[in-house]
Amino acid sequence: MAVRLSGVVFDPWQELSQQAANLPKGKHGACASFVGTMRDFNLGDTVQSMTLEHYPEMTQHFLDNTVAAACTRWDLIDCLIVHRYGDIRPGDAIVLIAAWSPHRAEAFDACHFLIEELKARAPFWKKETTDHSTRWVHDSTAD
Amino acid sequence: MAVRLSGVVFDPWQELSQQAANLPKGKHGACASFVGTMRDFNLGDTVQSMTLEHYPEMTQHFLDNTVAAACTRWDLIDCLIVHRYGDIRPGDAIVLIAAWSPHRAEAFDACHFLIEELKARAPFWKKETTDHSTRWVHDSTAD
Amino acid sequence: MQFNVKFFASLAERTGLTDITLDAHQLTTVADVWDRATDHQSRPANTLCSINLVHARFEDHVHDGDEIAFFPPVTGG
Amino acid sequence: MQFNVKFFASLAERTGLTDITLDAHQLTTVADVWDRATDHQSRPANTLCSINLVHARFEDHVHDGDEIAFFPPVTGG
Repeated sequence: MAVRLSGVVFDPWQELSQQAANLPKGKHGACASFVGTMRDFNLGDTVQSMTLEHYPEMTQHFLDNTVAAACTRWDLIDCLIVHRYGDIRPGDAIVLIAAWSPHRAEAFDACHFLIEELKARAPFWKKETTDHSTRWVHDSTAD
Repeated sequence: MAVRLSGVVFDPWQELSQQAANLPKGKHGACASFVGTMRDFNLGDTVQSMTLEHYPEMTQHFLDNTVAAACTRWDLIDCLIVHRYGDIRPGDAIVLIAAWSPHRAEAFDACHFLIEELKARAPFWKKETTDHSTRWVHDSTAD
Repeated sequence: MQFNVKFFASLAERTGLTDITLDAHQLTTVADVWDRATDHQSRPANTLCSINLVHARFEDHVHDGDEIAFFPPVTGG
Repeated sequence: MQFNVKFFASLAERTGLTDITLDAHQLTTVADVWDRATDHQSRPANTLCSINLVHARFEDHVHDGDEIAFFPPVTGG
């Protein structure tokens, strides 16, 4: 189980590859993953860049607890969460979630649970710079 | 959109990485993916190896149509399906499904739809070699 | 009428057939093709079929030149 | 009683506060901490709070040494 906050660009596919390489072979039948990536548009405006502020100690604490909750609820072999903070450019990965399980439905459900909990409750705040302003994002739960 | 059948080992993370590298930056906010991997156990037995038979022309036709159906139903930027056939060893990736969308829910739903349709209807058949026999797998829909 | 008839997986083992060309007349449905191709072997209850690469039902009509396939429940992914 | 009080994102900009140590007595709830720390600035309706890194409610009781944080609705992921 790993939860990592990154202040620099990360490659989600390489993170997945590395995490999977450390798992025992033949035990997991399924890996469900989600990658959230910065778009260059929001609410009709072109977005140039974004700053992701967070509350580091609480973020880590919250995500660790959320992973632990997922592990009690589903039969999971491993979970991985990586989340960016700081200055972000369009195309950059913002978040990676992955869940490995013997079974498909459990991997899917756990991955979905983790990203929904993160979006709804993890203490991150996006401030985006558009062509004509800098603004705090008010709601990104559906993105 | 890509559907590929592979007779040799493939690296799902590298496939994802390559497919993502060809997408325009900043248009997709979400990628949901699923990787199915061969386990070394099933129904209480240790499985040594597996042969995946398929109906090549129908498999390709079915998966192409399923991707097309997903694209009419959800707002998708890209989809990728890779599926192994032939002789497979524990730990090998069997199937990779990925869906890229501007929005999280659409990526998740499309990925889920694609793997469920594939499991329920794509013409593949698993024959596994255990410690004491070779047998056709009768039902793997929940795995 | 001519049909290309295929059998997969456990059904190929059971019938002893894999890929045959069937020349036959008075065949109306997929079920008729099974009966003629297998010389009336019994058909397992869960057998599936396709016509020209598309899932079909045993009562569906067949036409000259069709590719008809028979297979057990699928177990991919 | 001493509290470590933090403000994040738009709330930090609005209050002009980020991270302060508050020495104060007769504070019972998180709401009391807000009032004292901000000198009774109005609190936006959707403001969230935490006690010692865990989501909390404004009526929750605070204790000496607690870290209390105030922040707007989250927008990560």
